[in-house]
Amino acid sequence: MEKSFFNTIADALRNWLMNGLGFSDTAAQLTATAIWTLVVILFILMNLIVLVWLERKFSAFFQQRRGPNRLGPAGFLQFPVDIVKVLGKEDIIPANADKTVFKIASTCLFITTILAWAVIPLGDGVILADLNIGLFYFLAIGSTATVSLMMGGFSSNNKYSLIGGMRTVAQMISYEIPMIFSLLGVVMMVGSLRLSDVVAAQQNMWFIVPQAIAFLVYFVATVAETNRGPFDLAEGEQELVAGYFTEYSGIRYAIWMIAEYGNLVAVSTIASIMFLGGWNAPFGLTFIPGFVWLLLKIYFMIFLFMWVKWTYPRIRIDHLMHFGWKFLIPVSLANILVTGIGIYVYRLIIG
Amino acid sequence: MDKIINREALVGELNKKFGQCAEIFEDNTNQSIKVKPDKLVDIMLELRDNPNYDFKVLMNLNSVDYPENFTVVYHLNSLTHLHKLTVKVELDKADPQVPSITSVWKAANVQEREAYDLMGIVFTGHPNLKRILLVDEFVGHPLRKDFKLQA
Amino acid sequence: MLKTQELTLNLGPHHPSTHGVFRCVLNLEGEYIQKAVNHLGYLHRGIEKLAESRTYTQFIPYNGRLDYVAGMLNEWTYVHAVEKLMGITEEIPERAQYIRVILGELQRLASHAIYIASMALDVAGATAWFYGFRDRDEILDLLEMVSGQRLMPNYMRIGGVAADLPEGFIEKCQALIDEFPNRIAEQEGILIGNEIFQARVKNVGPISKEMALDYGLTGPNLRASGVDTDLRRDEPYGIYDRFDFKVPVGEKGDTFDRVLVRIEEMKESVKIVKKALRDIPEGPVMAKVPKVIKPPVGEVYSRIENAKGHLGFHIVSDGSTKPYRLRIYSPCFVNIGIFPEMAKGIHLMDAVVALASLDIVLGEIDR
Amino acid sequence: MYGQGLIKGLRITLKHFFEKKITQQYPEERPNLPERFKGSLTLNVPKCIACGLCSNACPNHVIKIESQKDENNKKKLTGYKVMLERCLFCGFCVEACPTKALEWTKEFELTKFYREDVNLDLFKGYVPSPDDDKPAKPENEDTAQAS
Repeated sequence: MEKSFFNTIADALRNWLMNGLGFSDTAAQLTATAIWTLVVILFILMNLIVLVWLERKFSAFFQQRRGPNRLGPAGFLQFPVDIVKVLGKEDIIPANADKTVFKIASTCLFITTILAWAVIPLGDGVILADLNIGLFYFLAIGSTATVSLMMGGFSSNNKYSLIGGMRTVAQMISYEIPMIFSLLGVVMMVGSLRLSDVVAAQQNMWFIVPQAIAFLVYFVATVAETNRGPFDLAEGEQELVAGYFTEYSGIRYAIWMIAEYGNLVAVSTIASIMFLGGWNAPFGLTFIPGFVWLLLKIYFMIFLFMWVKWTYPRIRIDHLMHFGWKFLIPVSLANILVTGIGIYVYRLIIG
Repeated sequence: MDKIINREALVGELNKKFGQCAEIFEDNTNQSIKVKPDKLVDIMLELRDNPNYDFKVLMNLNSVDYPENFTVVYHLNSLTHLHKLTVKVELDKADPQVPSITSVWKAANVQEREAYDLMGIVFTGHPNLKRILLVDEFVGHPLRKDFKLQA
Repeated sequence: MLKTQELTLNLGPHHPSTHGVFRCVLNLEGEYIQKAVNHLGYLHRGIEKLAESRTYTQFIPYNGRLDYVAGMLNEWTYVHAVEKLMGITEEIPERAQYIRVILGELQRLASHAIYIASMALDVAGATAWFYGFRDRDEILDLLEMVSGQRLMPNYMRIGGVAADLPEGFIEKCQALIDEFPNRIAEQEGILIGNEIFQARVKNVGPISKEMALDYGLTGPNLRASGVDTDLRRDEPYGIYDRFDFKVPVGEKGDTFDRVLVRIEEMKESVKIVKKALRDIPEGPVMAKVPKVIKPPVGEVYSRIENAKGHLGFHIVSDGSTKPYRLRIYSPCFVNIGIFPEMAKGIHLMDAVVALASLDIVLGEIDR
Repeated sequence: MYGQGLIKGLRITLKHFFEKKITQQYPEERPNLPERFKGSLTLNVPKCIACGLCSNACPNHVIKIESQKDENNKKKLTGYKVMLERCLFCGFCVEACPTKALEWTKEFELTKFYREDVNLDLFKGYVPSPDDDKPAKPENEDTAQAS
C-alpha cells in the first residue's frame, strides 16, 4: 500500500519528466535521483531542527530544568534562530592553520553522512538505492568519517584539536569492529545485506529478541561511533575544550553539528531496521503507516542515546580501549558463534 | 585551648645540641621561641623528627615587617601531642636572608615563594625562588610597610 | 627523519576545568604528563595588604571574597581569630554560638555539594552537576534569608553575629536538613555508585599519609590520606565540644577517597545541624564589645576547620584599630602545591580529575 | 553486580525527567526575596542627620556626604552620593545609621549601560537657603522615596 504510494509519486515524477518535459531515460533517472538527494538532505535538516531542540529539552528535563522556552511553542523555534545567528558569525580560520584542509574538513564529514543515507530506507520502498550490499555500503561509508574528523583535528593548528583528532581515530577504528560484528548476527539470520530484506525477515519477530546481546553491543559501539557521551572523548570538553572542532566557528561549526546529528539519526535508523523491525508495526497496529512506526522507533533510539548521555560521566580513554577490545569484540564474536550454531541447529530441526 | 609546650626544656635541649641558637621569645601567646637563622634547618629537622616534639605539620609560614626587623614566623603543630610552637627568626632589615626549609617540609615551598614575592625575604637554598602571585616584572614587595599604595 | 617531541600544553588560565584562573603548564608525552608547573596569581587582589588599611570590623566583608563558596566559614575564622586576640572567646553568647555552628555547617554542606558537583562535571556528568548546584542553591537561599547575600554574607561580627535569625528560618532549615539525606543519596546513586565514575576516580592521584603531611595538606584532603584529624574534634572551637560526630578517614588517599570523605562529612554535618537546631537557646546574639575594636598589642594564630582545610589567620596587632599584619593561611594555596607531584606520569584526563579532587578555589589561592 | 550503579543512575534521571521542573522563569516570575536582601540603597532624606557614620563605616569609602550648617548650627544634608561601582554590599552603612534613614531596597537589577549610571545620587542639588525653614524635601522623588 505504502510502497505503491511512494512508488506512484516516483513513477509519476519520472513519467512527467520523460513525457511532459521530454527528458531522456537517463536524464529523468538522474533528475529523480537529484530530487531524492535533496529530499534526504531536507530530511536530515528537519531532523536536526527537531534533534537539537530535543537534546536541549531532554537534557533540561533530566536536570530538572525547563530548557528553551522563549521562541515558538516550547522553544521549538530556538534552533532556526540559532542557525541564523550562526550564519551571521565571522568565519575564523586560525593563523598557520592548514587552510584548505581546515575549510573542507567539516564538509567532508557532511558528505559522508549524506552518502550513508543513500541506502537507508525510510519506509517500504522509500529508498534512494536499494543495494544488495546496502549494509556493507553503509558501514564502509561510515568508517570514512574518521578521516574528516582527523582532518579537522590536524589542520586547526591547535594542540587540543590535535589530541582530540588522535583520540577520535583510535576510538572510531576500535569501535567500528564490534559494531560490524554485532550486525553480522542479524545478517547471518537473514542471509542478505539488503536492508529491505532484513525488514521483511522481521515480520513475525523482531531481531532484538534473538539478538539481544548484539543489540546491546551495537548500541554501545554506536554511542562511541557517533562521539556521544559517555564516549565523547574526542570532544572531551573538560580537558580538550572542544576537541577537534575547538577552532571552528560560524557556519563551519554548524556543519559539524549537522553532520553529527545526521550520523546519530543514521545509526538510530539502522538500529531500528536491524533490531526493532523497521517499518513493521508491532501488535498488529497496521493502521498507523510504517513510515510513522519507523520514525517512532528512530526517536525511541535517540531518546535512549540522550538518556545515556545525560546520565553517565565520561569514560577514560584507556578504559574505553580496554572495553572495546577486551569486552565488546569477544562478546560480539561469541554472539556470532552462538548465532551460527543456532542457525545450524534450527536448520537441522526444520530440515 | 592550645596545649602549651614546655619551652624552657625545649630551648635548653636545642641549645645543648646546636649551641646557643634558641631563646624564649616573650609575647602574648606564650608559645614562641626565637632562633638564629644559620641553625634554622637543623632545628626544624630536630623539631620534626624528635618524637618528644613530633612537629609533623607546618601550620603557617608568615613574614612580618616590624619597624626594627623582618621576622619570619613558623607555626608548628604536632598531630600526636596536639601542642603548638611558634618559631621566629629575626632578620636584618637591609638584607633579609634566611635558609629555606623546603627540605624539611615541602609545604614551605609555596609559602616561602609567597613570602619572597610579597615581603622580599630571600630564602637561600630554595629550589625555585620566583615570584608566585605577582608578575615577574613587578617592582617592589607589596607587604612591606614602605610600599607605596596607589589608589 | 621521524622524531618525537614533548608537547607543551597550557592548561588555563581560561580553561573549563581549572575552576577559575589557574594556569598549569603541562609537558605531555602522548597524553601522559611528564611535568606540570603551576602558575598562580591571576586573581591576586592583595587582600592581606588591604587588611592593613581597614579596621578590624571593616575587614569582615573581605573574607567572603577569599573562598567564595564558603564565605560564612571564612568570616567565622576571621572573627574567631580577632576574638582570640582580644580574649573574648568565652563571652560569645550561647545563641550566637549556635547560629555560627548552624550557618557554618550549612556552608560546609554547600561547599561540599559544589565539590561533588564540579567533580561530576569534570568527568562530564553534567546532570549530577545540576543536582549538586540545586542542593547548594537551596542552602544559599537560607543564607540569603539570614544575611541578605548568598555568597558574601558579612554576617559574623566580632563578638557574635550581626542579627538574630529571621522569623521562619528554623522551620525552613529544619525542612531542608530533613530532606538533605535524600539529596546525598541521590548523588550517591547517580555519581558515586556509578561504575564509570568509580573507574575514573579510583587509584587516580593517590597521596600517601607521609606525602600529605609533608606537603601540608589539610582538611578533607588530609583525612582522605588516612590522617585522623579534625579541628572540630581535636581542638574544639566555639561549641563543637557539645556535638558528637564521626570523622571520616580514607585509606588510600586517591581521588575516590577524597570524594567519599566529603560525602560522609556531609552526612555528619547534617547531624550537627539537626542537633544544633534542636538545642538552640533564646538570648542575645552579640557580646558586649566596644564599638571600636582595639585589640591589645600582640599576635594570634588561629585556625578553624574550613570546608577546604584549615583556614588560618595570623594577626599581628600593634594596639591600633587596624591590624599591623594579617596573614591568611589559605588551605587551597598549600593544597595546590602538591598538584605537580600528583600529576606526574598520569593521563591528561586523570589530571583534570585529580585537580578537581583537591577542591581548589582560586579566590583563596590568589587572595 | 557490575552494572547496578549504571542502572540506578538511569532510574534517577528518568524519575527527574517526569518531575516538576524547578527553574524560575525569571523575567516573568520574580524571585521571592527575603526581608534582609541587600539590593540597592535608599535614603529617607528627612530622617538623615548628615552625621557621616555611614561614610565612616564603609570599608571602601564609597559614600560621599555633603552637608551645611543651618541657622541653629545643625547639620543639614546637601548631597549624598554612593559610588555603587565600588560597593561591597556589606551593609555596614545601613547598620551604622542611627536614625535608620539609610536602608536596603529589594531592587537587584543594577546593571546599567554606562558605567557612570551605576552610581547612586540619593540626594543632591537642594541647597537650603537661610530663609528656608521647611524640612528638606527630596528632589528626586523616585529614588529617594521613603519606603
